Amino acid sequence: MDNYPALIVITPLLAALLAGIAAWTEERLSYPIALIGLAVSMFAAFKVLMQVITSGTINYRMAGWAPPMGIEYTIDLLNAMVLLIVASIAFFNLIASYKSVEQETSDRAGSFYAIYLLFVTGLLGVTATGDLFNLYVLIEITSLTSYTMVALGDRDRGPLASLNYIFIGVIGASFYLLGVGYLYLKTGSLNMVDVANILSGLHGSSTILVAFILCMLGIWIKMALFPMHVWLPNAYSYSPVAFARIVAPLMTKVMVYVMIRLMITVFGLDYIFETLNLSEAVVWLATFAIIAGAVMALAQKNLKKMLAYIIVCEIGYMVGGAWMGNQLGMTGAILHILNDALMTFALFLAVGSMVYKLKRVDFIDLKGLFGKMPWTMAGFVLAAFSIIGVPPTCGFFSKWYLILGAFEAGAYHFAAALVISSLICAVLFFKVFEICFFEPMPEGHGHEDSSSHVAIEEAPLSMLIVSGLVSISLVVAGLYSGTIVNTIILPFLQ
Amino acid sequence: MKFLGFIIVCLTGALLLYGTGEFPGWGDPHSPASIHLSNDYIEKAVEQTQVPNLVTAVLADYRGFDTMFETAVVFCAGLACFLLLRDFKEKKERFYRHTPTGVILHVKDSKKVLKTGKEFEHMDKDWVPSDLIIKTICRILIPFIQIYALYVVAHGDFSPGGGFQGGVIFGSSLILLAISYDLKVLVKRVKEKILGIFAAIGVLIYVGIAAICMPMGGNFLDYSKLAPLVPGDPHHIRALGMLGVEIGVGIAVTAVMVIIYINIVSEGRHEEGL
Amino acid sequence: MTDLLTLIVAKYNYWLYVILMMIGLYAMIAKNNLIKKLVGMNIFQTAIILFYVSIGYKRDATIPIIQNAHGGNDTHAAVIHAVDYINPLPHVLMLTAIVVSVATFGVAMALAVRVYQRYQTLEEDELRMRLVDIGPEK
Amino acid sequence: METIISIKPLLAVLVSLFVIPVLVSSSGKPNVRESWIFVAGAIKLVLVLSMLPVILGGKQIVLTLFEIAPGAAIAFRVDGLGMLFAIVAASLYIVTSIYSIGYMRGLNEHGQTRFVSFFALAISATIGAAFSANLLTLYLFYEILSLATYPLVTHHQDATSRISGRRYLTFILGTSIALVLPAMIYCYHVTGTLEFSTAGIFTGQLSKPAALVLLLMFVFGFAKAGIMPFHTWLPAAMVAPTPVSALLHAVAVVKVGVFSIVRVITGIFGVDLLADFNLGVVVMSIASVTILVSSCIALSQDELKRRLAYSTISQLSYIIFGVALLSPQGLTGGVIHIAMHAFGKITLFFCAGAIFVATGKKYISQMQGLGKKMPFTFAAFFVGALGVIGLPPTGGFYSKWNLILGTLEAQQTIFMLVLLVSSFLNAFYFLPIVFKAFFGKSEEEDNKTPVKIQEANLCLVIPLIITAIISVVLFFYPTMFVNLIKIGLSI
Repeated sequence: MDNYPALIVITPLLAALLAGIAAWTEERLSYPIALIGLAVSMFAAFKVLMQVITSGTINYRMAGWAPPMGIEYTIDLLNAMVLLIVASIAFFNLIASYKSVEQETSDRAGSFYAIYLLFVTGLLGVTATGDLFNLYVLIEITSLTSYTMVALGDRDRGPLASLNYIFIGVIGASFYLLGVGYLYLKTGSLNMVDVANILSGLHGSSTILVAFILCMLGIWIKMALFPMHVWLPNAYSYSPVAFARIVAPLMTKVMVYVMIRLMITVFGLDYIFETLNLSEAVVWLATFAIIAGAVMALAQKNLKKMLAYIIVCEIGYMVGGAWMGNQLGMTGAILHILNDALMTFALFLAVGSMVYKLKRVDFIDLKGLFGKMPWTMAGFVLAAFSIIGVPPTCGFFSKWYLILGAFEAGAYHFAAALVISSLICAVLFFKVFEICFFEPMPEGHGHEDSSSHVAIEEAPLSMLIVSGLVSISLVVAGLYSGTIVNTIILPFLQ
Repeated sequence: MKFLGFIIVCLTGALLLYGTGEFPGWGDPHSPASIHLSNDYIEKAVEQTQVPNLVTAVLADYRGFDTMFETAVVFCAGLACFLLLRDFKEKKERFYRHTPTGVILHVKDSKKVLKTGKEFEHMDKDWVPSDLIIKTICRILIPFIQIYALYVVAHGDFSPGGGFQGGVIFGSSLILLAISYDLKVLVKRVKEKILGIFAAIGVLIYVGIAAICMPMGGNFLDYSKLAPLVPGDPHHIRALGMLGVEIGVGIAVTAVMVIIYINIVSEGRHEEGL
Repeated sequence: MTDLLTLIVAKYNYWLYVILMMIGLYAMIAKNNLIKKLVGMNIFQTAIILFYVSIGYKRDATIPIIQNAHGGNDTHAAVIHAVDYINPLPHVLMLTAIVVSVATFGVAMALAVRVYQRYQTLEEDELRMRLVDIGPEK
Repeated sequence: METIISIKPLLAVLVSLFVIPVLVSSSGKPNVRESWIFVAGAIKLVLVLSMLPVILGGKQIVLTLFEIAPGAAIAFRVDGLGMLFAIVAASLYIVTSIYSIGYMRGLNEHGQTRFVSFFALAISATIGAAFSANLLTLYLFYEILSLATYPLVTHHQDATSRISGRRYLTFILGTSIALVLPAMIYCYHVTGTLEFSTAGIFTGQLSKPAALVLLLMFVFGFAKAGIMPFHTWLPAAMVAPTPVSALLHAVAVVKVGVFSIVRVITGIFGVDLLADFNLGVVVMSIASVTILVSSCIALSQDELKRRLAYSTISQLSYIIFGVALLSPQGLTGGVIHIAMHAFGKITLFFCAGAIFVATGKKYISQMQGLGKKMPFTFAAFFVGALGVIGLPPTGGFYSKWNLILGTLEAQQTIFMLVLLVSSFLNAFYFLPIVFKAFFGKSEEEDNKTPVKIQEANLCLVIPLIITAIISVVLFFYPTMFVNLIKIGLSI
């Protein structure tokens, strides 16, 4: 029997526990333990993805009990892809984070890694599971770890931001739990597939409608869809960089995955788009989310904050795509899970390097950064282009599918929002570039012999290598997006 | 904000009540929830797992995977409290009590440390003379509470109880120690390091038992595959496996309860507090 | 009116849980003190527990511990009627949910302690003023 | 049409991309660095030229790299039009490289490695745009080009260049995202393909209003073509060092814009569809306004580079004008003007740069009497000016001749007047410069404090002589380009 599906989730958990023990006995060991744990997990995720591509969906029964009695992992193409994204971003971020953790939380690094691994475990578990309640437990693990991490960052504002995050997060999770309760009450089951089978006979029920609304509200709060985004910017910008770099690309994306999973596997697209006919309202909501996120990003004076609002904007992309009610939109949303994870990761990697060197990343701190940290900035620029949607970076191609989907659904307002947000992102990033490139102003025309040369102070090599790899992957993912769509997304949707 | 909150609350309430419209009546034995899975569990669980307490059977076996993560949540909470609050910095000022006379010394120089022992006693800023009656009663009670906790863990298969409950009871016995004496007594008896390691080991026992099933040829958590490793009736192997994980849960919960308590009451300094 | 009343009486458990939940939610949104908000959060979660547990209830049934099953060997002889025992699953789920809520509460308390250490207050409006005092954010 | 699958177009694009790491690594050694530029440029030109016989033989070279979606791939296809553009760009790149060495070293500019690297990237994107097989690929290279030229335009990193750079991006990136992107995706949504074909991709799915809106989105969206009112980036971009202005803002960047519009008109809509809907006139009117207005503005500019910039704006509209005539003569005249104007205008820019390096003078009013001291430069300037005005014996005459024939062919006599008037304006704003330079009195003579001014260094003078000569040669031998156009548009 192949145990890879379980291994994906279990190895980080085991590693977290071992790192927790190592924290008290031999702290130096906790980092290698974490690294090995995530490497194994990533390998398992890769194996599973290959297996799913060649031989179809994998069902893995925990404790050997058949669903719906036991908990089952149902890994199809979508999970497998998201699992691989999560595992590999977690792994590479860990490589890049060694120095940051040393700098920020040196006296309790072991426990930090344990929490980090638990967070990854949670994300992986959320992605892999085929059980509604198991999903809740794992969402809580991710939330609990992120509350902790957020509070560990900024000493002045972190705890308060985290406390507010807790209040909103608990409401979100509780709504989801209530939704599951309503579903359970009507169906008597918790396994996603089983629930879906029973649900197909219950489409008119008001309980199911409420269950659906509650689940969606809960997940939207967790993913910070506008106007439920208020916790996100503070939480992300006050957390320690090692954590910000992983939570920003992964947390919201995994929640989007959960939303898509609930929509497709549990409630069924027919129910949502034909019985309820909610598509239009939610697409409008997503449109507002995009515009609002972009506009709020314009008002920021801090790089981390700005990026956080861009995440709010990107969430609108994915929600809108998923709710477009056609295959193209859904394709775009799923593709954007991958692409947005990569681009946000690349952006935050660069920001992490800047924070490592500069300590603060208000815009005024960034002067002359192109001279100081050319490689970091190269990665940052490429990631920014991807967010703006410049081909051949991957951001362009998911936008392509999303706009196509919008045209097909006749949601021209959504397409317009996408275009406008691209423009605003261009303004945002070029505002940053201008500061990094032009300031401090050289006197007169800078000439070769004048003192316009700034000493290069680059981030540590580990960060640069990861940053470089991810930047390359942005272009590679873009160029091969046709392959990804054809081998993973389209077969999944059919 | 209040008005807005009120509107949101009313809307949520209305939504939830709207959903209850189609609910089956309370306690209806024919509601879907009472039929679909519930009957399977009730009728098959004893046969399949040899555990008559169905809650334990479902908790530790059918949905053992959930419970494992639940334990991980507990571990995570302990870790979080430690990470957030623990303050390793030496305190600036100290108070000592000269035991024979009862005179209290206030030492402001952080470098000056008096030797505590017969003569001097280290004490909190807001120290209250401990009450002899409370101390004595608690000293008598604590062992019984602990024995009871062990019983609750061990007997979880047959009667209400289990690792969480037992762990909480055991943890509260330790907390009682801290309340009746003072925090330093507890910290001296149960070292922080031990607590930290035990919290992890408890979960590790759970995950370990579950993971051993994989090289034994089963799925993750499939206790039935452990039979070759454990002497005794292979018929009862699932019950034994559950007992094993419950013990792990108990250890983890105990340790984490104490960690959370110590860190919160002393604001992470472990020197003074309730 | 009587219709509504009968409706409420027939499902009073659900009404109770909704009211409890509304109280908790209102406290979380509208209260000024962070500890009161935490209490509200706990009430909110308790309401959900109440809801789940009442799903599991079955009339004329007892707790889900099979009687006469000690020893194991004669279990096959004893016939188990599903109607005799209440649904164990919601209880299992709520055990998990309780643990989760306790863990969340623990972390939240720890955070509250941190906030209090830093600002010497737990009132939200005062906190907001302190935040203005410490100047532009990092 | 017969097609050959070959990797050559890809290589031609990538060669200057691959050389960038080498350039960066040899940043401390200017001589090594610059020799690499030449190697890359030469290889690029050879690769382009090696495909020429195949194209002239009536075949096409294709290469599909990545299939993004059915009908939308990242793919190359070398046809007559692309070949024409690529030859112009690749050959001028080498000439400009010589020039830029002289210029940058002459002024001792900072950040030369960055400069040459982005220059190489820009030229890669230009060739890529020339060889694009579909609108998606074209858009891709169009965007890369926009972004790669930003650091070139803002090379001085001072307040002026910051403002200009902002304007540059606002217009170029803004319009391409806001107008071209949705228009392109809409085309794909309607037809399911973006492949260029002379018959157009629409088969009756498009109503006239929709076609009009799409067409306008494309024409204005490709703002690099400088159609008014989206032209102001071009004068602003003149803050860049002159080699950038010369190659990019007389050849590569602006011509990519024009080329894109030509591709859209001939390959996406198809000449027939536009003729059916009678939309050519709309585009022609827009182009005419731009031609006349910008010519008038050019008259009032005193800074030489800005005058050249406005002249460029008007000349670009000639090309669009010609293509919008939708008649064979007009198409030929328009497209061949890409080449003719390129050689003429680059000569003029080279001259402007050479004057600046040698004398530090930017304003036309300061240039009186300079002709005697810099005879070669001003002679070349004269030739270039003739080319742009469209007088023999330069290639510009050929294109203008065809354009006028085209208006007659399409029976648009009013528009013929536009051409004639604008030619007069051209003559008015160029010829006085030459005249005053040779026959006017310089300030130095008045002041009796002669400052010794002589020709700029050889690296600057040789390129401008070469391009001036080519301008003249093209008057006598335009056949190759004409053939390429005939093959490319199958007319």
